[in-house]
Amino acid sequence: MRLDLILRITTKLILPFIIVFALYVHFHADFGPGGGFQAGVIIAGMFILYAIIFGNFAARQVVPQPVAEAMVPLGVIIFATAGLPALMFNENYLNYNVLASHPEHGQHLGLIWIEAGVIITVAGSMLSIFYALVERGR
Amino acid sequence: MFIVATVAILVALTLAVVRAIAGPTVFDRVLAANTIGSLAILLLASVGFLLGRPEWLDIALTYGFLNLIGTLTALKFFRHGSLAYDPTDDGKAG
Amino acid sequence: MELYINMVLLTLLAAVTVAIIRQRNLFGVVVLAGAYSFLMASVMLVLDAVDVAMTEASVGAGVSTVFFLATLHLTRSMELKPAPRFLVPAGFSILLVVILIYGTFDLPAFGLATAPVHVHVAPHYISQSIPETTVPNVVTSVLGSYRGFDTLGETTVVFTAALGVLLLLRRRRRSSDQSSEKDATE
Amino acid sequence: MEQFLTAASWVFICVGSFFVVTGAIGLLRLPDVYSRIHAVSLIEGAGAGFILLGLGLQAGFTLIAVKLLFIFLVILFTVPVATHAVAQAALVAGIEPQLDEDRRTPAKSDDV
Repeated sequence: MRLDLILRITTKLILPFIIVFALYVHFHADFGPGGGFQAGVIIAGMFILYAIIFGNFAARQVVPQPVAEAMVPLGVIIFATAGLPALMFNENYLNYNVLASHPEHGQHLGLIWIEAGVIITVAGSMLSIFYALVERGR
Repeated sequence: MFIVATVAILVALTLAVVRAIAGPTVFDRVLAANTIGSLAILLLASVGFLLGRPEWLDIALTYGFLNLIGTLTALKFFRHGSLAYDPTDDGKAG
Repeated sequence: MELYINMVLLTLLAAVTVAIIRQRNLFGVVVLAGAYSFLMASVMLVLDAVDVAMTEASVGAGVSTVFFLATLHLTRSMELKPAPRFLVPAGFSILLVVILIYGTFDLPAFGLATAPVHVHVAPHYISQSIPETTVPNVVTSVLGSYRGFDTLGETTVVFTAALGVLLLLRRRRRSSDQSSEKDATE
Repeated sequence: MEQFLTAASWVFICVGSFFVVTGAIGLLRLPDVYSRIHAVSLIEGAGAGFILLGLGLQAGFTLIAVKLLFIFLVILFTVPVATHAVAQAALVAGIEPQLDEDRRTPAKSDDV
């Protein structure tokens, strides 16, 4: 059943741009609109688009369901570890100034770190909910 | 001049919303919703210039990408009856 | 100028909302909800809430359409007929609207600089964000730097919500579960 | 040079606005889905192209112009695909009426 050739080719063409744009939203959150949540939703949307066009089997090979479900707690753990270096340096928890030699660089690094955690949690939860809904619908 | 574009886009948005509400079939609605998304992108760009804040274009790009996802999902659903339809695993998973 | 744009957009929003309420076919409701969230995101944007607009656009237009449709596959696609008696609910709604509108009279005017929200910690965030954190986007610095605990809590909330939904949706049957995992890994 | 750019922006934006409004009228007035797709392509091809071109002339050679170019490319690639999918889905739904009949019939008669 290869009726949707145009959809497949265009989706293949546009998927890398979507993920690069999501990373742009993530790393550019200090300067422009957006942040971890939005980037996570865009990444999840990309995988959902892949699953819709190329089928669930192909999508589950790219991101298996256990991986998607493991991403949900993993992001929270990554976020929580962002505060640990500050505790070692006798600072307040989640104080990013100690992450780099210069406090301002530490702030930017800390924001990117915690938003990576947010991305992983959000993308993982959206994807695993999608997988669960589709699996239930069979 | 940005105001001309803004007014034109708002008028077009109104007409598209009327089509989305009135559309006799679901496909009319999907088409109108897709058009509303594209017009929202244009509205964003021109209002950003109008109010002197052209950095809103990031959001317009988000709209552009996600518009496609929503539309294609809806159409896949209407065509195959479910999102679980899988063209590659006929018979592999029930 | 923003006022007129917002008036047009809010009128369209109201029209779409009424159409969603009157629509019995739930597919139409899903598609109209996508259009609704595009309009809503535009309103948020004209109100300068850029991050909220991005969230609304990405969640409302992209992912929630997918989830709605996947849910519709599990349920029926036509809404049931409404209950024939509507006087009591209508009266209650009108009463609620009157109370809410009465409540808005006590709110400070939109964008008033001396509103209680704007005199507590917001001036510190706005004036000190660049010297203290060198992050130009105040929303990000408030979310991540000043209120990191809140954001950690929000991430945990996302985790908990996903956990709850997955516990409800996942079917734990030994045989089929093992076979599907085998399919996924091989 | 400045005035020339401004005049060119005016022309492009006015032409784009004309196409956008024309396409929207077509979307409202044309009789069925397949013909309405033509009107939509007018909005997204000519309308969006001219308006974004006019805005880009105002922006000059900056990051904003690059973003406008990307927006135009995204519209150019995604919208025809979406409308193609609309046409295909409508065709499939129309040719085989017994295919998911219970979903299609209420959709046709829901606004009576």
